[in-house]
Amino acid sequence: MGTLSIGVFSSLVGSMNLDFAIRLAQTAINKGHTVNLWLSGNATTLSKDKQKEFKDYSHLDKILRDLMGKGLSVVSCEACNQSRGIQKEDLIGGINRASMDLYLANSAQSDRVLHIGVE
Amino acid sequence: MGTLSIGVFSSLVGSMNLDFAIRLAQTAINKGHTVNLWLSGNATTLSKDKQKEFKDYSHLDKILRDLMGKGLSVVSCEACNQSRGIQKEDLIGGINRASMDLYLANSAQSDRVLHIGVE
Amino acid sequence: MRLALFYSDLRGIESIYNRITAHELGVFLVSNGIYHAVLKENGKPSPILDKKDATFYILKEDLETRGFSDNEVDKRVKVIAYDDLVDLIMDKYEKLAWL
Amino acid sequence: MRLALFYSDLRGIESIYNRITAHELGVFLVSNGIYHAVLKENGKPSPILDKKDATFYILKEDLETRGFSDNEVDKRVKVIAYDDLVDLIMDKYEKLAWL
Amino acid sequence: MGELKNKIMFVVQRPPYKSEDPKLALTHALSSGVTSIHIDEEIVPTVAFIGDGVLNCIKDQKSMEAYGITSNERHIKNMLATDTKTLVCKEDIERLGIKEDRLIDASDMGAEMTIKVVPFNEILKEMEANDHLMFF
Amino acid sequence: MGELKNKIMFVVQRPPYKSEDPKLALTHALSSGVTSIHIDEEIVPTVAFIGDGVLNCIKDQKSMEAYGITSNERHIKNMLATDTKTLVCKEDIERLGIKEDRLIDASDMGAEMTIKVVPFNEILKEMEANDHLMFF
Repeated sequence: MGTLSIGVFSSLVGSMNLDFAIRLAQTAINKGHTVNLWLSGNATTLSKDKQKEFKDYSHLDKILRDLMGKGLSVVSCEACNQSRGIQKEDLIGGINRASMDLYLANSAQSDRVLHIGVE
Repeated sequence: MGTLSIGVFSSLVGSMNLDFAIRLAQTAINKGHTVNLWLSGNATTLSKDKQKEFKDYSHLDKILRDLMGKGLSVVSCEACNQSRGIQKEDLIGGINRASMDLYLANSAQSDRVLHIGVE
Repeated sequence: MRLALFYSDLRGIESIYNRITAHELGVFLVSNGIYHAVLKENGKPSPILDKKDATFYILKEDLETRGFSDNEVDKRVKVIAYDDLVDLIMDKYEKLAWL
Repeated sequence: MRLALFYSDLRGIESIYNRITAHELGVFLVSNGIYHAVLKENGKPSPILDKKDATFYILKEDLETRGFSDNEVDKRVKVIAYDDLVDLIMDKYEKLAWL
Repeated sequence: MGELKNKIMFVVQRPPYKSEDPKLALTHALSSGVTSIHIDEEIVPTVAFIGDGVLNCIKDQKSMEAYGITSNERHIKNMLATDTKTLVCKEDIERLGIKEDRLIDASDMGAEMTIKVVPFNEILKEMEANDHLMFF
Repeated sequence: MGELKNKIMFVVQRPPYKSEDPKLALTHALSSGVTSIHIDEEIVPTVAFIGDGVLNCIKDQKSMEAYGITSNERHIKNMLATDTKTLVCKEDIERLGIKEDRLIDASDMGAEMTIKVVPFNEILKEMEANDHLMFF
């Protein structure tokens, strides 16, 4: 079993890249791999709590919480959050707020890194 | 003097389309025009309060408040906000939360409409 | 119609742009659209400037943000500020489209 | 190197893609990249499928989301699910790049 | 303020599922029907798909099955069911090799309106005939 | 878990100011210098600009004057000042007609490192030599 770090910059709603990342993380965790998820740029919109579920939009809140319960480590960029008005207390419980150096350190310790650096 | 409706879908940080829209609104208002701003999709990230100012990122909170003081009408899409976890009490004071039918009605009553429908 | 087209990107919107015509057509190079007025890709100016009967404008702020200055702009394109932009869209062009 | 390239869009990334080579190269058509396996623009299959010595995969979920099914996929491309994708990137390819 | 400019054209120029734009174009167009709570006259929407935006019109989109998200197809069907004039550019579907029988229809919802395949020139004429344009 | 994979390459493929990606590439690369609070060994970053991403390297970016936002130029200068290996693709700057004297340099900050213009082939070799790739 290996370690996979996934970094994403894409918004919660839009490109569906976060849907992809979460599904990938889920599948990898179910196979016994270790997965780290780094949310930066507009992807920090995923870390905001109280997302209301609409069938029209990506709604990843529940599955994210479920995966964190199974060991998914989620880190959300501190400055990216702050610039968007998302405070520490606004985060989904269990998400760690930190800087990109933690993502790089995790990446260096991972077998695979998939960085999705687009909107 | 005329009425201009501007609709934007672009995120607060990223394409700088919101910087463009706000600067356009500011210039139009200073010339005596009436301006309506509609924030939908990822542009609803602009309506969140408590944005921290970093020189690295677009920070439009102050100028938006200033323009609202000068008559800029700002409406932010209700469902777009909710799906992103942004509650009514999280909005910058003075921003109205409503649905797209209000934008369309405003547009029908405007001399000009600039719809910026990209990320 | 009197149409203002906002050309906002470097790639991907030419095909639609090329097919749009109007009695009076203003093309506003904004955001990454500004590159069309200053780059000579493969030695040639951007084909988007060949559009017939169009008037070309470029937004000074967006030009300078990306490291270019007035004297690098293709002669067919007029450098304008937000002030001019507001006058043009409120007075001259009746419909606006952001590509 | 053993490289997995994620081809995620319909336009704008060909020029970089065309220049990347690797000892062992997997091309994963995901998101709007899936159109390259199912559309025949101007009557021809996408030139991105002509890349030498590459193995092509397409993500079933992304294909079906956009209204296409397995039988419309170019014969050079293998339809995979998330399950296969995880095995391929964890076992076969050592470096991953998202275009 | 002049007279009401109530003809609004929604032009979808981008493919689905890469951005929210096409879906928002459809929800915006659909909401034309409820603007009467704000203004007296009704807004008349026209929707046109051009460029790679025509890819929104391909049927059998299974985003709900694959990702649990309503498809753009569902929104287009709703739009057709409300008798919204819906155009798709002939040159673009031909260029991309999309046959007309691959286009969405809403006959299963009892809609009489269908997506109309027209040359770009007719879409241009429609742009002339509308008061405001919104490009998505 | 195997040995530390500490050579990370940051590849910038998109132009500036249309998305946050290129700026985030630079801030991510810069933060390599402070990862020692998490792991023992240092991370060695390499940055490469390819495709339209080379447009990030044009100097005199006045985003601060025009919009009050730090320019990507400022970030590139910071990066050069920390001696980060920085490559720009020769074929791409030639294709876009960008002369080498239009590229950013950080000599005013006392940097000895400059942006190195190299053929795509050398960037490929660099990709081979790095442990992980991050495309922006």
